[in-house]
Amino acid sequence: MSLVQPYLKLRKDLAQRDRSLREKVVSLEEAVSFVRDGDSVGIGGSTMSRTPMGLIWALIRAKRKELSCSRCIISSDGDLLYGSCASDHIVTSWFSQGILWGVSKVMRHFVETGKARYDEWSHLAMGMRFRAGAMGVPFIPIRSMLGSGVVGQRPEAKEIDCPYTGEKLLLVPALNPDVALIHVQRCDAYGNAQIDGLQFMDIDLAMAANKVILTTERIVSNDQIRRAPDQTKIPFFAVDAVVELPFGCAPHECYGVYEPMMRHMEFYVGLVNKDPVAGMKEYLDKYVYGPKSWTGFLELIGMEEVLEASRAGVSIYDA
Amino acid sequence: MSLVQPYLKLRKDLAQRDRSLREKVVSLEEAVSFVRDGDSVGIGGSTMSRTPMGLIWALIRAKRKELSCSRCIISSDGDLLYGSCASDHIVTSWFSQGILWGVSKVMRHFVETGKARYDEWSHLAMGMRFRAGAMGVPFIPIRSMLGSGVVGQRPEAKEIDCPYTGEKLLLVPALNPDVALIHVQRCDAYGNAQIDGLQFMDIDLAMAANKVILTTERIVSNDQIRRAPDQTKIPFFAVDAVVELPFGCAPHECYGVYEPMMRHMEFYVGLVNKDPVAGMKEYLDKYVYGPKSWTGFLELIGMEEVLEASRAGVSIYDA
Amino acid sequence: MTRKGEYTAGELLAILSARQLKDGQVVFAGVGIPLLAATLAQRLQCPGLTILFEGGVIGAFIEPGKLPPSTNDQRCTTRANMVLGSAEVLLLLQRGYVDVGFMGGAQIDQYGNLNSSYIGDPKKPKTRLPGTGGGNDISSLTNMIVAMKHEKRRFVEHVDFITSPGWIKGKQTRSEAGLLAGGMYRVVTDLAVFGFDETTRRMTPLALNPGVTREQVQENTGFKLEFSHDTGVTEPPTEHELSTLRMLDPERLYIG
Amino acid sequence: MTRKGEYTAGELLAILSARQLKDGQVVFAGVGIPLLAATLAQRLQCPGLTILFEGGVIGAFIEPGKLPPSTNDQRCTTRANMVLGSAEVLLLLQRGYVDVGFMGGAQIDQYGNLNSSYIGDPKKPKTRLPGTGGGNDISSLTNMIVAMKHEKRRFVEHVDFITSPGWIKGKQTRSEAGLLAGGMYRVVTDLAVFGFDETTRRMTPLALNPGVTREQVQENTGFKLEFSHDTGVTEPPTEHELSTLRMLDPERLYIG
Repeated sequence: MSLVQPYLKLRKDLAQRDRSLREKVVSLEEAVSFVRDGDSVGIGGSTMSRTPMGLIWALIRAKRKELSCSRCIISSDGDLLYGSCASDHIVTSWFSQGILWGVSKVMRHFVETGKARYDEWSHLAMGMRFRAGAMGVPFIPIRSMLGSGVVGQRPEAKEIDCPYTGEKLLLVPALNPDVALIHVQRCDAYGNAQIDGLQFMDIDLAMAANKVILTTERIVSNDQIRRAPDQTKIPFFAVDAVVELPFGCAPHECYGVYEPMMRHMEFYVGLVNKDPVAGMKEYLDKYVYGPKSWTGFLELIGMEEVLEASRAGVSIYDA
Repeated sequence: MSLVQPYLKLRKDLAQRDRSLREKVVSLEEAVSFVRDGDSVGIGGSTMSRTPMGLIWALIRAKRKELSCSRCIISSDGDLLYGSCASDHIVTSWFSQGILWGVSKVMRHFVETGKARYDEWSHLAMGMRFRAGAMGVPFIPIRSMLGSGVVGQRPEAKEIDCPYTGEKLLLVPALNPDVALIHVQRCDAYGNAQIDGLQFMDIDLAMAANKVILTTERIVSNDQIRRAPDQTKIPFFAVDAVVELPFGCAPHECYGVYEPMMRHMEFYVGLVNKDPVAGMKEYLDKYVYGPKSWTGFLELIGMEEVLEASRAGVSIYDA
Repeated sequence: MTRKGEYTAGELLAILSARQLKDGQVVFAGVGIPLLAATLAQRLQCPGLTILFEGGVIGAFIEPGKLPPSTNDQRCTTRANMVLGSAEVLLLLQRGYVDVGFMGGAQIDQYGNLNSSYIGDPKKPKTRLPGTGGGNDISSLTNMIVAMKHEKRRFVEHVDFITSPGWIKGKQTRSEAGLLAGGMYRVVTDLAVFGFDETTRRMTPLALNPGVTREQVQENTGFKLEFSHDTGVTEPPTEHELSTLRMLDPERLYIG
Repeated sequence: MTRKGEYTAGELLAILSARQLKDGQVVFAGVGIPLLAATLAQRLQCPGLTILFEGGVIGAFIEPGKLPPSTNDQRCTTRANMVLGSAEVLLLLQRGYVDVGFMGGAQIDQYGNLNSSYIGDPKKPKTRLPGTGGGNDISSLTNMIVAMKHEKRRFVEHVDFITSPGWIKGKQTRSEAGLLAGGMYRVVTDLAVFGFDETTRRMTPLALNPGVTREQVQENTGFKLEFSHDTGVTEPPTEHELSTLRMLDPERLYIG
């Protein structure tokens, strides 16, 4: 596939999507059937925040392969995607488990041995790539990355002289993922989604992608959505599937609902930092392939930690 | 001045603005002292909605001249700007009083006699011009206007062949007004502004401009702003002056607060459509130069109409 | 079945254009007859029609008797699914989320180009009209339905100025200009319904309105029309269509 | 007055970098010491300091003991004036709203270029580091303060890879590359505070930390430093600075 999709292809793909006002609630397992091996997958949230972990977990269980994943900043979700061999290509601006735990040993293992690719762009460049995709244009000009090693590794970015000012600018190409995975605090059965707090690049990602799968802390009525239409952040016609999945970002956080489940994260990091291969296998076996359902995974994290994270999550509204 | 400002000029102008967290509440009269003769002035809202009429009214009273005004869609505010000779140049996508009253006779008089310029861009082009300005880039590519007479009149727009796809694209140049005039439902004394409902192009306009003057239905505490930071639409450091001005859009509407004051609008249109010169003079003398204050202007519109418009305004939340 | 004379030209226009819409579509509607017709379609055959307005509205459900005076007024947001920025709603067109653009027109030519900018020479116009608004973007980026009064001065061989491009000079000229998607699809008037020839891209009558003759249509058109042997006749407005329409616009703001 | 040994290297780093900030500034802060130091400055000499975070936060006021694990966590939004998209907050840098970018660094060179991407040959790296995040954008678009540990392997003549550009190869090379605004302004370490020569754009010691000698700084630096006769000495942390800092990070997450 060409780097930037020709406009007519983009339009044709979109025209074929059913954009009518229809209910699209499915199970987590059905939702991941919207993702095919080899797809380019855009992931919402950032670092440990509003990560669609439930969807990634389900993709790994469904044995998806060769996904090319993009996210503004990728964290332990990237580890799991590499470690499970669901993805061998990640496009992002920063890839580790989180600043607290040093450099991800899983990322290092896969990238340094050539088992997987990590394409690095600046954070703004990632944002503008999704934005160009959302806008239906092939590129957006930016003023960063110029003169750095980062741009040297990205022939996909094109330096130009501005036809207005003569200044050097960098064009970054549109990114239109095949599928976007996004977790929100609430949406209706049609997919009209509200996002509280930090939005990261999710809106551009949703509008850029050719399919959008939402997980949501809860499904609300369409009446509730229509009562405050200026709070809708993603319109229903951009959404293809909706899954009600409480704690769908665990062990990461969901703004205003729960903070990261740090003990589980510490445990995970300890495991994979000791041995990125065997530790990852142990984690996947027990926490991803092991449980019968997402609820089963939450049970493994444990009630106490889930409650603690919830208490911390809602406390943002007390400040 | 060059069409697109050189980046270093933009940066230098911005660096000189006082962006510290400071109170900036001023009177309506003081606020318009931020606008100089010959300035380029971006106007918030659209058509008859959230028009910063109070500021325009005060600019006219202060006898500002040769303003180059831009707005996505301009309505009777454009009439007043031309009619008072405050502006002789309007950049917009649509200029009339409103669809209900046919073509603006005032606009026709000024443009057809060559007394004033009306530069026409498509609505999307206006949006992307403000957006490029807000982003600090010299242009954004779009896919409309191509092949039309509109683009034929705008050598400022540049047609290019996309370096990625070979497709034809139109580059529209950044628009960074000297001053933006924006009316909001509420903001704090620092200028952190919330906008309910339709936002039009106001956020991009605010970020693009080199000064921002806000009028607001009411000033709220900074605590109230900080309680819901995801509802802030314009950050305080982009704002240079704040005026508390209830009914600051009259006789136009302010979302959720009041609908247009249609009897006053009908009266106005009747006056200027009969005679765009004498009618305008009569209107300006009585309604703009006449009253002692903005409250005096509201008194001329009349309590009954103001109350009626308010009742209709809040009713949007009952639907 | 109603007879001519039992409805106004505005009513006929609203009803015939409403019939062009299909359930489940996403329609970008201009103010006036398009807004009214889209709302009518939503109350009739298209309960799942999603109406977009230029002011930044997705999926509105306009209330009877509360027609907005522009597509930028708060009334447009009644029971909407989403309210967003004006640039954002136009970018939905550019990205391709919209099935149909639906506008009125002041002047149209044989290739479906619309003029709402100038009457006469644009350099020294007889009349400066309001301009494009979102019209240029809508017609550049999606499939168009136009509803307008049928008068000879409005249906001209070449518009004085292309504000909103149709098929430009016909054949491939639209895509050659860089407009790769969309194009003029239907023109609905008080006299007839028109499509565009797939090769020449000239306006072609598809069906005559009840009681209207070919001659009448040609007389009121400033360019040569080619009627084919299968040019049909539109069904007159039904009582149900008319009563629903009149309920929506009790003040007869747009239906005259 | 405190003496060396009464504070950790992390504490010294946080306090000395906090002193670089001025009241009323708009500061884009990275996670770790920068976030902590900006918060400290806000509690000390800069009550009107506006702190921006990459996650999309303007004017946050971090609570003691609740330091966020990244600048994309909800804790970053505590009592913020505004929360906005990640691209939007970076665009503030590009537009010019930000006075200072404030980051940590893994490896820096004589021209203030930062590497957080590769140790060794980027084509076959010994270590793949996490990458730029917002670092490249911040350092490309505004004036930079960097706070980092002073070690010879971190202070190198040429970085293995320019992740976040400083003055590139010195002199005019930064602006020649198209980076017209901003540039490396200060580097604060546990040994000294550095500026950059206005012509050569090489790193220059401005002041030594309490009890540190020129030789010590040079020994821990992988390139030749030129000390001028007016290289000063930094004031040691005050009790008030230290107690405020320790109150902010009671778990010693970042101050070690």
